[in-house]
Amino acid sequence: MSYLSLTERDREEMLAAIGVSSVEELFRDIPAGLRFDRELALDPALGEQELSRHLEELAARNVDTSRELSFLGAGIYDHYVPAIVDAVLQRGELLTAYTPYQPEMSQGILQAIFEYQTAVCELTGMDVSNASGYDGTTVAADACYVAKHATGRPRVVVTEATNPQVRQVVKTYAPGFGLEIVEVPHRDGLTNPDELRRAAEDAACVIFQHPNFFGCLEAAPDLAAAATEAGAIPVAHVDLVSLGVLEAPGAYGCGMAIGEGQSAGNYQSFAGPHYGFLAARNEFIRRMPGRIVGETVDTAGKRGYVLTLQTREQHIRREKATSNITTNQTLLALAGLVYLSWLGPEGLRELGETCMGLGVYAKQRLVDAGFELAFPERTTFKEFAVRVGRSGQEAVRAARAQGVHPGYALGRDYPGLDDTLLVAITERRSPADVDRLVEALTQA
Amino acid sequence: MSYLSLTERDREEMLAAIGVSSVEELFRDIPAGLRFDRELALDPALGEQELSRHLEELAARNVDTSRELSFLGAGIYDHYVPAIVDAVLQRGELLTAYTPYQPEMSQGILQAIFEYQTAVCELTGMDVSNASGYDGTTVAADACYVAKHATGRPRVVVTEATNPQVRQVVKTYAPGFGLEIVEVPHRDGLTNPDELRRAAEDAACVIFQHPNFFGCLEAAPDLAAAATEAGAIPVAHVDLVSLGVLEAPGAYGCGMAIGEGQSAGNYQSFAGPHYGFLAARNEFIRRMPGRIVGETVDTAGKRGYVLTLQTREQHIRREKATSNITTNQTLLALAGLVYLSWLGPEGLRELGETCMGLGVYAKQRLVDAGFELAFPERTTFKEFAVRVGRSGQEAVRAARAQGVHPGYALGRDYPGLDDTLLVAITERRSPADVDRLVEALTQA
Amino acid sequence: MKLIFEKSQPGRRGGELPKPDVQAPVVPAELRRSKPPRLPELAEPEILRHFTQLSTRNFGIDTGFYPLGSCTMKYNPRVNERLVALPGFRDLHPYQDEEASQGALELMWRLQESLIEVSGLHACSLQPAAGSQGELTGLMLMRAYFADRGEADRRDTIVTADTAHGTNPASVTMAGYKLAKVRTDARGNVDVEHLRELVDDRTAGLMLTNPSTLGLFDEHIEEVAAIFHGVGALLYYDGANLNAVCGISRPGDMGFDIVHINLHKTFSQPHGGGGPGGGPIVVRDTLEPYLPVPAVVKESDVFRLDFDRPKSIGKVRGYTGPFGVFVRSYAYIRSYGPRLREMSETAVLNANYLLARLKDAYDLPFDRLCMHEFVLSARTLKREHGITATDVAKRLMDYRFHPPTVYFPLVVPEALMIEPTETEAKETLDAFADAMLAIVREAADDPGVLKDAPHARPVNRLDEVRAAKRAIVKYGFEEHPDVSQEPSAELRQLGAPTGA
Amino acid sequence: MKLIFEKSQPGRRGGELPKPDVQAPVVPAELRRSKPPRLPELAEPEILRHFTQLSTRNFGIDTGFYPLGSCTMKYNPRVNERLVALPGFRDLHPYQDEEASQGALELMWRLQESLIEVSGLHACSLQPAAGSQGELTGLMLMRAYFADRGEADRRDTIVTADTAHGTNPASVTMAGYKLAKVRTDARGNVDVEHLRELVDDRTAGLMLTNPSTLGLFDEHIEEVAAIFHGVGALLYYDGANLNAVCGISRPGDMGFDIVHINLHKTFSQPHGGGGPGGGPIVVRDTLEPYLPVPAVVKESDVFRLDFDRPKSIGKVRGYTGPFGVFVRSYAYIRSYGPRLREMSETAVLNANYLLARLKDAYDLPFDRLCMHEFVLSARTLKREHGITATDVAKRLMDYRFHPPTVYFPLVVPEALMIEPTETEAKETLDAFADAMLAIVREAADDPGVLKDAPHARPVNRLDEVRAAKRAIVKYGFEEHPDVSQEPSAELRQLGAPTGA
Ligand SMILES: Cc1ncc(COP(=O)(O)O)c(C=O)c1O
Ligand SMILES: Cc1ncc(COP(=O)(O)O)c(C=O)c1O
Repeated sequence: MSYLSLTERDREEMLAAIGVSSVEELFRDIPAGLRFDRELALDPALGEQELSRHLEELAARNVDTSRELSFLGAGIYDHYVPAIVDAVLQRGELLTAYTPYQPEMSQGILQAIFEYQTAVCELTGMDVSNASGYDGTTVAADACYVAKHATGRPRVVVTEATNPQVRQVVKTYAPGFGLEIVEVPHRDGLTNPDELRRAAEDAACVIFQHPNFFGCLEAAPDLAAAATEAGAIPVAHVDLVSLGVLEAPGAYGCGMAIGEGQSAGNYQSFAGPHYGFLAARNEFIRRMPGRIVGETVDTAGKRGYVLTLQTREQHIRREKATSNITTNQTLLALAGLVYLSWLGPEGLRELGETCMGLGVYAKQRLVDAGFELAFPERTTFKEFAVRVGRSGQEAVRAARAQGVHPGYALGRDYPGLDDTLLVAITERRSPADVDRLVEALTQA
Repeated sequence: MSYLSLTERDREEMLAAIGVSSVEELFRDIPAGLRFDRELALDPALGEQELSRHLEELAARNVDTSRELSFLGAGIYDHYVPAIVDAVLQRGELLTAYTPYQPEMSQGILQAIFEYQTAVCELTGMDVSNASGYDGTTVAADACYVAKHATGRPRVVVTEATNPQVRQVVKTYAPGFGLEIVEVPHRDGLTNPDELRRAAEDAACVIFQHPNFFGCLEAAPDLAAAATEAGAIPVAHVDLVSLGVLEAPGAYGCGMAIGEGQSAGNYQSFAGPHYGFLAARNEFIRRMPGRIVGETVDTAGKRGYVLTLQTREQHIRREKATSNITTNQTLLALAGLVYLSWLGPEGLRELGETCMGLGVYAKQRLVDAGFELAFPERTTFKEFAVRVGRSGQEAVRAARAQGVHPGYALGRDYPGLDDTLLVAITERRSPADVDRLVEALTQA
Repeated sequence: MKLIFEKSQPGRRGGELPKPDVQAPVVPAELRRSKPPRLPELAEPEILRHFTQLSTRNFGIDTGFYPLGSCTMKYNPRVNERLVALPGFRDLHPYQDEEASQGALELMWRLQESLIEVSGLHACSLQPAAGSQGELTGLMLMRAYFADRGEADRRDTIVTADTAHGTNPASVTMAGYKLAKVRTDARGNVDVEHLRELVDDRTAGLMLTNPSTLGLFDEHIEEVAAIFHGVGALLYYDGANLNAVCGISRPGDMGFDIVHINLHKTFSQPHGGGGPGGGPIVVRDTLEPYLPVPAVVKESDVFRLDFDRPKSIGKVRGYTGPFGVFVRSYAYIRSYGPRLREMSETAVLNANYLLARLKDAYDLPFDRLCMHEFVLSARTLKREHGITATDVAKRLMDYRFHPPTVYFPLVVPEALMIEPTETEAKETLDAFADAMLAIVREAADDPGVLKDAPHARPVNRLDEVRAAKRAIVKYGFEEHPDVSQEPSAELRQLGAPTGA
Repeated sequence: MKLIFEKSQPGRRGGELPKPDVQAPVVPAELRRSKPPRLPELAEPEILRHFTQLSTRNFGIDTGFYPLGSCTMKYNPRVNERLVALPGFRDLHPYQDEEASQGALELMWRLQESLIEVSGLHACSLQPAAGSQGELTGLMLMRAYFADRGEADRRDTIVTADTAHGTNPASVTMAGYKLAKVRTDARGNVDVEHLRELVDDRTAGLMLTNPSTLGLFDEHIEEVAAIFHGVGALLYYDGANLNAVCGISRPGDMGFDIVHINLHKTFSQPHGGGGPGGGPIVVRDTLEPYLPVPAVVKESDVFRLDFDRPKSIGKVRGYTGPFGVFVRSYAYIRSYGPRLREMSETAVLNANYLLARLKDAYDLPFDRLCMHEFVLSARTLKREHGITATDVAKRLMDYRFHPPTVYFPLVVPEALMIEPTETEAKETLDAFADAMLAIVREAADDPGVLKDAPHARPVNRLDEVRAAKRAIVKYGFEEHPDVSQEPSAELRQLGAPTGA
């Protein structure tokens, strides 16, 4: 109980002040039949040293990317997280604070969120960003909710080349929203704009991932245009790390830009906690889900920041709120801001080019080694699909036996691609690492 | 160069303001022949990610106590360091500050040192402690310097049962101080008070370690008395971790108490940085080496802390200073304070009893397994010497082959003990670990 | 203080990246970025200073007492931060093979078992990212459950209390349900008479917080449960207040069928300035088939992800949930073990002690013992001195305390909702009580000082109306609107003749 | 703010320890602790708050500009903190076998090689714990060197400059040498004429900082070296100012035989509120035999500790030195690599820019370009307005800057010794210059505001005389003398009617 301060004397004085004779008596309002009458059946208490040993043992039973050369991606990426991110996140004043309901106590977090919103808008080319959503899947559901109320239309179109995790979550939310989800298939790794247009008739919005789940660059402007022509709101699901080299969704007509923030400043952490970002054009500002920070002044005319447009939110609007979100992912979004500040525009561009360049190198090496790319015609960003001439699962098992995790087996989500691996390459992988990958896949 | 802020424009503006045309020109006062005319032959620059990889590779080539069951001690111990210590030490306002010459900017560090001084005095039973010395060896040299000026006597006595590292450093310093060092041998692991008294005639001070280097509890009060009778200042070299169960040196007549602080709150870290502590009776206060913090008030009568008694120090007294120390080990001493606060008096006592109890268990198990203790009659604290029936070096090699480092081979410092290991047992070792040790030594 | 964008200079940068020698890639012209994003350009030292300075303008639990009602702002052990950063957790990919993720899966399974025991139910899903998502997930489970029984269309209404947190009604709407609100009675319990009027065979279920947001344990909870179960409806337990009853009374035993648990409240995930959190749900066996996929299961001594749940509602969040949160909460639970009850007992003791010290000075809408928190009203202060709950909150800042939650729950005018948690010392509670009492005196003697509060924060009271009207939600670079620049007041206060 | 001992309550505790089931040990009665030490008794949450609050009352580089002359307060990269905490470094025992410490030994060897290259000498020992210990070690080397030549008794004097740091003369005495002081000439160089008078065959050597503590490079350094070498004496280079000349000019090339390097200055070991540091020494081959043991050596591809150095002076510190410091400094050097020169160039550029902005407003004792730092004098301010260097320093605090070093070097009255380092941005230098200039105006317009400074720190100016007189150097518990308690001024400032 090393986190409790009360001494025996404290307890007695406090009980006396309350006017009860025992702690038990404090629970007299609980119906007798509901008082739990045994000790909880939980594992024994551990002091700090033993607790550490126990969790170190659990951690040691996981093979993380520092112990195995890994090419896993598929939505969560092993980018380098600089030490300054940890240093900032461990500042107790930020780490142990909560939602800044009292702005005078929370200017640090509020300004940081305002800066985060600015960075996200700048990268996506949008007018407004919220303070974060749960992750890259739930922000897609949020976007549907926005689009539904904005258009009143009954359907949502999602491309099949969008991360299956995202598609599954959207499908789970849809019934509650009274929405039907339609998927548009990919053709050799890309989405066809005409098919998309036809599917989007009376759709509230169209969600497409770019670069898509296969790592291929979609004809994003054409997809956005197709959606717009059909009267649906184009929603781009993008990777912040790609936006130093790829055009901002706002620049090609998207109404919203969303995505998973993990690749920008968060550790993989077995998938969380991470942050989802949601940015939109001004016309949707009053339909945005979640927290938004705005600039204002204090009684002395000094600049300051507050949570704003709160009439959208559950604590004011209750059942008419634009979302039920309250606790969000601020700390992880802060990590994103620190990371993006550390990179700067130059660094972000270099990062994108490095990943892309390594990808080109890897594809070439694999082709030379006799492997076939699933979508040879496509330009890819930091991931690509390669056929391994046998079940992807088997290929993974065989390569891991040589200390290399070769990537994600696509068969799980795409029946046609049972023999295909999705290989992700970040700046943490070197050409030599790529050579080891090729070797492992060949020998296996 | 990610730590430099100047842009090209900055440089130009600055050079113009200075009135020179190039950076080169700033060095015109350097005689031409002394201007280094090539690039430094240093290993290539590394960005953060590559730097991390490089140092991770170096770290991986060390077998630390998280990778090998270790019973090494001999002055540096594997006690558990709680997370709160790291959390406090990583607070930038403390980590990146320097000596508090400007007290109004440094109340945090100053108060912390004052609290540290209080804790050290409380543990050792002394009246004054400095803000830290370099380590447990140099504080012994400092004590000699104090004693020499206090008594004017030409010799210093050190017991042979004192850590060889300490004895070697004292010997290195002695000539400069004009002191001669005399060692008093141990008898079956203990120092004989009468021999000590005889050796201490005209000695400035007597330094004895307790528990001594073999882990044995000396008859400390008798040794102190012997020194005092001979007119020498008794100086106890103690382990803070032992002072929850063992008497405070001040309580049995020592004039100074010194030691290595590592065991209390510092990591092993291949021997540094750590802190040495030096505490003394009031009579020596104006001869103390190093920083001392004192309490005072500000112009509004508010309590505050400052560096005090500075007329002892080099920046005022120059060649007449009581020491040349300036940069000390404040941050590590702060770690000690946080650690001791986390333990509290109860925790410190429990810790001592746990180490001692595990030692008793280990000695019994080893004797049962047929090993012979070097000093079977002695009460030991957290270390003991055991004979392994062959060269200690060999025994270490053999046990390590089974993943256990059985301890320090005493032959290196004590010819008579070539077949003896010094086994240290902290609260991080379990009875099961001890059993593994016995097994490793038996099988080896 | 300046925005990081205002400290930016072209040509500066923080990190250096590796430059592997591979060909530069070609980005198709029509897809290439046309105009570089204006991210901040600073060297690393200035970046660290910027965020360090920001942190000093923020108040966390580490700074001081933070009795924000309903948020359970307890101590966040630093050892948990150390453990979550172990490479085996931090650098683990969610698609790593199961046999190479056994430690992570075991930790999740152990956490599930603990939450099941604490809530007195049968099956757990850790997937929801926060309490409100737990709520939504719970409502989806209800729909699936009734669909299975062919009652989905008929059962279209969820009952919530007028004391409910805003997320409850919001979740009801998002889940596609109609809302019915039940009143609170004179003792702060659910008004059972009113409830009987509301509940019928169209009722899908109830969402309730118990203890309620008033910090009161519902004395008729068994009866309430009977009413819903009587018509075949389900009960959802909003676990935000679970810190009051761990090991003392279990939602399952009270009759609830679905529970969400806010790991960031009861089990000490640092709140991070707004998040992250975790909102696992625990359910009765009848609802297990509908839980999100994948489920973390144990078979003999092996841990697996089970996707084969035909009746599952699907996924509500990516992958298997916010793992880092699980590590911290599991560690927190293990630090108490079977004596977890002491955590809740102490939280309730602390709350009642504060209540005892404050009840005479402020209005107490329901004069009962409280659980882990309690709600006072500044009604009298407002009537007699024009001092509102906001004024009290802002003045508390001068005394170096974070204010309580204000104006919630809505049923209490000028509400001050105070939750001390178990990790506070008696001295802290006394200092806070002294401040609250001093403020009552100040309200009479010198109301102005309250109206002008806070006096010692980086900013004075901020104009929230103006913020909403102008809606400046990002930095405008060149075109940044001039919300008047910081007057160099500071130095003038310090007696500088001119704002130097 | 309260001392942690004043927050203590019997019965509270922070950590829980393992309780292995072994018999309780018996401590002989006469050795057992008679009275428990009064260590603080607090639960962990209050401990963390205490030290967090202390940190907010302290100013570091992370807080802002820290131009403390002679201390080289540069940025401390956070990646270095992460790397030093790798278990392979942090949890490594110094007596671990060499073959199981190869990574640590290689790092030390690589650092030695880098320091050798930077100083232009031949052999290095990393053992000394700080600069001053490096000095003492260097002087011990001299004694050993001359003893070998039978000149130990004759050579009993070390020459230092009147600008020398206090550690130089203090080290001379501790090493058992006599001291001779050489004057500084009109251009801030060593007075060569005076030097000639001082140096003879009794001279063991010179200790000099170059650039000097005036921030000036000695224009006659070659001549100076010739004078000492002419009489067979040695030259010791106090490396505290090495940040000025890395890759620009090397001590070895200047003629120095022994160099110490303050790793915590030039190579960015965080100063930790006073330490730790590192003071490796680098020497000419003639002195290598006398270096401390053990030496870290490389044989083919294996790294070893060499104890077999018969002429060694012995050990000056335990084991092999402050390893954690080596990790950080090695990492810092690797982040620059061969372009380390840019570090020093930028440090010198920053210093000269500040000098250019300030030289007209303050007295400049030696009108030359400076190196990495420079020394101004407040002589005129004092004569005309009674404003001392201390007043300027205290007022700078109101402008949120750490003051420069004051009253050192001793040869400059009312000295202000300013060292910006390379990691500062131009905006920061300009803001500091603006403040320094504003203070000059204030000295004329409103000297009182300077005399009363600081106005915005946790305490006003402190009474150092009283501190030395009363010498309260530890908390007295019950008997703690009443240095008058904090007046509850704060709240009164905030308009509270009574000190609540
Ligand atoms: C009573 C109550 N219910 C629900 C919630 C929502 O939980 P979360 O913030 O984790 O989404 C909260 C907290 O915000 C709450 O206090
Ligand atoms: C010029 C000079 N010499 C020597 C020293 C002593 O170095 P250290 O503080 O590392 O002992 C210092 C710094 O304090 C210094 O500035």
